[in-house]
Amino acid sequence: MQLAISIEEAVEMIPDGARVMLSGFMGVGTPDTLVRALAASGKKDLTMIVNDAARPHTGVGPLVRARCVRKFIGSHIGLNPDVQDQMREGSLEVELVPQGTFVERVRAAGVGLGGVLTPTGLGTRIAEGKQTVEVEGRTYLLEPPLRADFALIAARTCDYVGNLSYMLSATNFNPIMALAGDVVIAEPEEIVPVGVIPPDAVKTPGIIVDHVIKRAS
Amino acid sequence: MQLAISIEEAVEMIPDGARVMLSGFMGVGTPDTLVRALAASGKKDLTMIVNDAARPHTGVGPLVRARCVRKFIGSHIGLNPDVQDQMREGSLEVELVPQGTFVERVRAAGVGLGGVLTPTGLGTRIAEGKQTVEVEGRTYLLEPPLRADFALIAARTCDYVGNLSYMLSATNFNPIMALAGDVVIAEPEEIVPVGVIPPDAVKTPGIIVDHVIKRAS
Amino acid sequence: MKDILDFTEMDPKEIIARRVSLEIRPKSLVNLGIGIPTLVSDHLDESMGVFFQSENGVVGLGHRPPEGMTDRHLTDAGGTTVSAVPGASIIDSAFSFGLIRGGHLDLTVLGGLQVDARGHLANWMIPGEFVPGMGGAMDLVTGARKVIVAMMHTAKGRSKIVPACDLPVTSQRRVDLIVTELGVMQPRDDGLHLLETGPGVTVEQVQAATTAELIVTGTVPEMDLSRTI
Amino acid sequence: MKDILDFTEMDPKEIIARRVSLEIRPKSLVNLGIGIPTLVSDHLDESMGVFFQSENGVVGLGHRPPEGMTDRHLTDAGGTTVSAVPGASIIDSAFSFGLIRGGHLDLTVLGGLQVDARGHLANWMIPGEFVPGMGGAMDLVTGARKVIVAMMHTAKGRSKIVPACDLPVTSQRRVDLIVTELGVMQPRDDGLHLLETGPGVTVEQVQAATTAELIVTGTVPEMDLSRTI
Repeated sequence: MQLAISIEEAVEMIPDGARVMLSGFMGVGTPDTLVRALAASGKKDLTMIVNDAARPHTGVGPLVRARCVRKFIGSHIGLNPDVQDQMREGSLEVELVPQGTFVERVRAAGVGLGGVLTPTGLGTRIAEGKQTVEVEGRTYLLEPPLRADFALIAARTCDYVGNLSYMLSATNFNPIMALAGDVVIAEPEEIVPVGVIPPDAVKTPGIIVDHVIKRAS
Repeated sequence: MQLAISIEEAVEMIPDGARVMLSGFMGVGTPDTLVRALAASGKKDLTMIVNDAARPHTGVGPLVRARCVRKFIGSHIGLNPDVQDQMREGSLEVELVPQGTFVERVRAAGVGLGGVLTPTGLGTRIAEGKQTVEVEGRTYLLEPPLRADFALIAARTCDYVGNLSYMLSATNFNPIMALAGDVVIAEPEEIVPVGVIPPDAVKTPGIIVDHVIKRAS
Repeated sequence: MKDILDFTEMDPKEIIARRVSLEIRPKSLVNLGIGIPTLVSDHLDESMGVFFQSENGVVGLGHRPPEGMTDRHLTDAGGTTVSAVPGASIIDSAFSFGLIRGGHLDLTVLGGLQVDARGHLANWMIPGEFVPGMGGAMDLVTGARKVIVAMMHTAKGRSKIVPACDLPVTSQRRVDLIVTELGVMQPRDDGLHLLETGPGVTVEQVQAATTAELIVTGTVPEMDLSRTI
Repeated sequence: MKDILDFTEMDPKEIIARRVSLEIRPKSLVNLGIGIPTLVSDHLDESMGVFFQSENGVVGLGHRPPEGMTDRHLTDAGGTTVSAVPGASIIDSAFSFGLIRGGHLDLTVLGGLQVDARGHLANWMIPGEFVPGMGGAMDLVTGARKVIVAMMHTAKGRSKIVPACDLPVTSQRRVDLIVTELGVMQPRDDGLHLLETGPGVTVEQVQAATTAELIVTGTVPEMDLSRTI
């Protein structure tokens, strides 16, 4: 299929019940157009793998408000009352993961590692029921890889072969999530000819990007 | 201590018997001046953690030829006859690690993870005697972190606060090893004022670089 | 740096922030949590060469940009638009938590819901009431070289420094220092030591406001907030 | 692409490289080992949009730079100075092996010391003789979506395709295809199938040069090296 697709084609591609990874930190570095289009389309039962619940109108917020999300996997939900409400009423399942563990679990899935051995969370409630592994006399929590059917990411710049670069703190989870979705769809702010992003400035090689949201013509 | 130090000060800092991580791939991206100065100083019993043995006059080669190295930990030694000779005569111990496992072990040490769970090496000679861990029905080899007393790295550009950028395939292990040495010493090709390397182009934040080899005045 | 004469008149949050700022070493890498911890950077001189990191990947956070110059691509971990200092760098989230968990972060200053006499911090959920989530806090408390809890001593009249946390803890790691407007406390093997009192506050007043038992050795000095760093 | 008429006169290594090149899909990510595998890219048209990756972090390796333009900062995994194609990108070693182990690499073509009837490859050491080390080979064989072994059928008159490797294997993963100048073989559950013979070579000649037992089903076609990709 084409590298450049329309927002409608992207929305079409994602079925109800899909596991969807979404980049961004408090909505910064999130593919907002894709999120809004998905929310408007009335998708159901999505599992959203995203660092934080942002606020009702940023980040994953619009998808939560439109009740598209059945399960949320991330590290922070404190600033989105919709999530607190839907969690209390039982319509939204929330799995909280420490942020450093979250990003390493995504990375492990993306780079073919079997899991994450981290000291974070040991001796806390989130360690309950989880396997621990001892290495050289120290104990670590074993956390499994976190993979998704789709990774929806946001880039500052994209070139004609899909190479991506990011800008400032909008970088965050984007380069990592780009590795961990079976289908990777990027929403860039601008699309430029090959060579405009120098090889050393490419943060995500285009070869791992499946689709890029095309410009409105 | 000062960020900018002389090559003599750097050599002085590294004792006999130290565990030293050295960047580069077949000698590309290796801090060559540091290596030559260390070799000339007659250090003894170093453990060198370096991807490959390069050739006799590149990469870690000069240190091997000067018989400074007691143990080599890396993935490839096929193009350095000195290593083959010293290994046969028993004066050089060699621990071979698959390259992907090698870099993840270095990274694990640098980012505070307890080890690496990898499918690589399972069912081969290098898995002998090693622990395996099962995650979600799949078996992985558990490989411990790889840390060093010193990480000697090479950068293309360094600014006044130690921010580093690299160039093309001379990047390789540099950004990872910069995280995994108790003392990190960088040999840059050029030193520029703060701001010349834009924030998005910095590959190693200066805050984790202990020393930079100063220019000859 | 702010120039203040009568510290007993100072805003309690500013007392905390100023006292914490004295713990920061030149050229160190520091992560400040949201709330009171964020105020700490106001008390530091830029010549110290301290770099502030935020979980979202900025090394070298700066204050607010000039009027009209904010850009949503650059925020701190609270989502507030910020600037970057000269020499700042950007790292992705995996690298950012690599710094935190890997021992590269010299200091983190975090708020808390409770801290107990063993030095355990609770700051990520109130079961049955409100679950904000841990965000980066579990990694920060577990991985930073030094952890300071900076918070008001009480909430709704109740001590936040308790014998043992009844809220879920953030880490099994003992925090290094607790700074409130009433005092500076340090959890050690034998219990919670009161090292300093707040401006105009007596040892008895601190103990009266604290349900955890405080260990007092000799004369407890008052915080020296006039000290410059 | 080279234009050749009589393939029986072709250099054996070029036969192998050309046959392997027919396995490469447009727009795929491919890693070529040193030696014969490196020759494969000569047989591909740039319009296919294939990206060649090398372990040292280049995605988009190109051929030799113009005379006088080589730079030691840009080499392939063999340490040879190369160029980069338009659209190339640079990644660090952790990212590079992340691509390899994480299933992002569509194909790797590797040389071998031995391959056996189960499809196990041995290519990293000859105990007691020579220990080059595995470099990236163990990760490549374990992680690539498709693994092709490209090598001469025999070495010093002895079959390199054996019933069971006596050299230490590189991975427990079964390789997908074996291409030599004498034929194309595929290890399957029931054994090693001979799928094609080399130019001017008979099935009997292949079996005679092979210590592993070859399974032959029906008529075995000759490699179609005139095919363009």
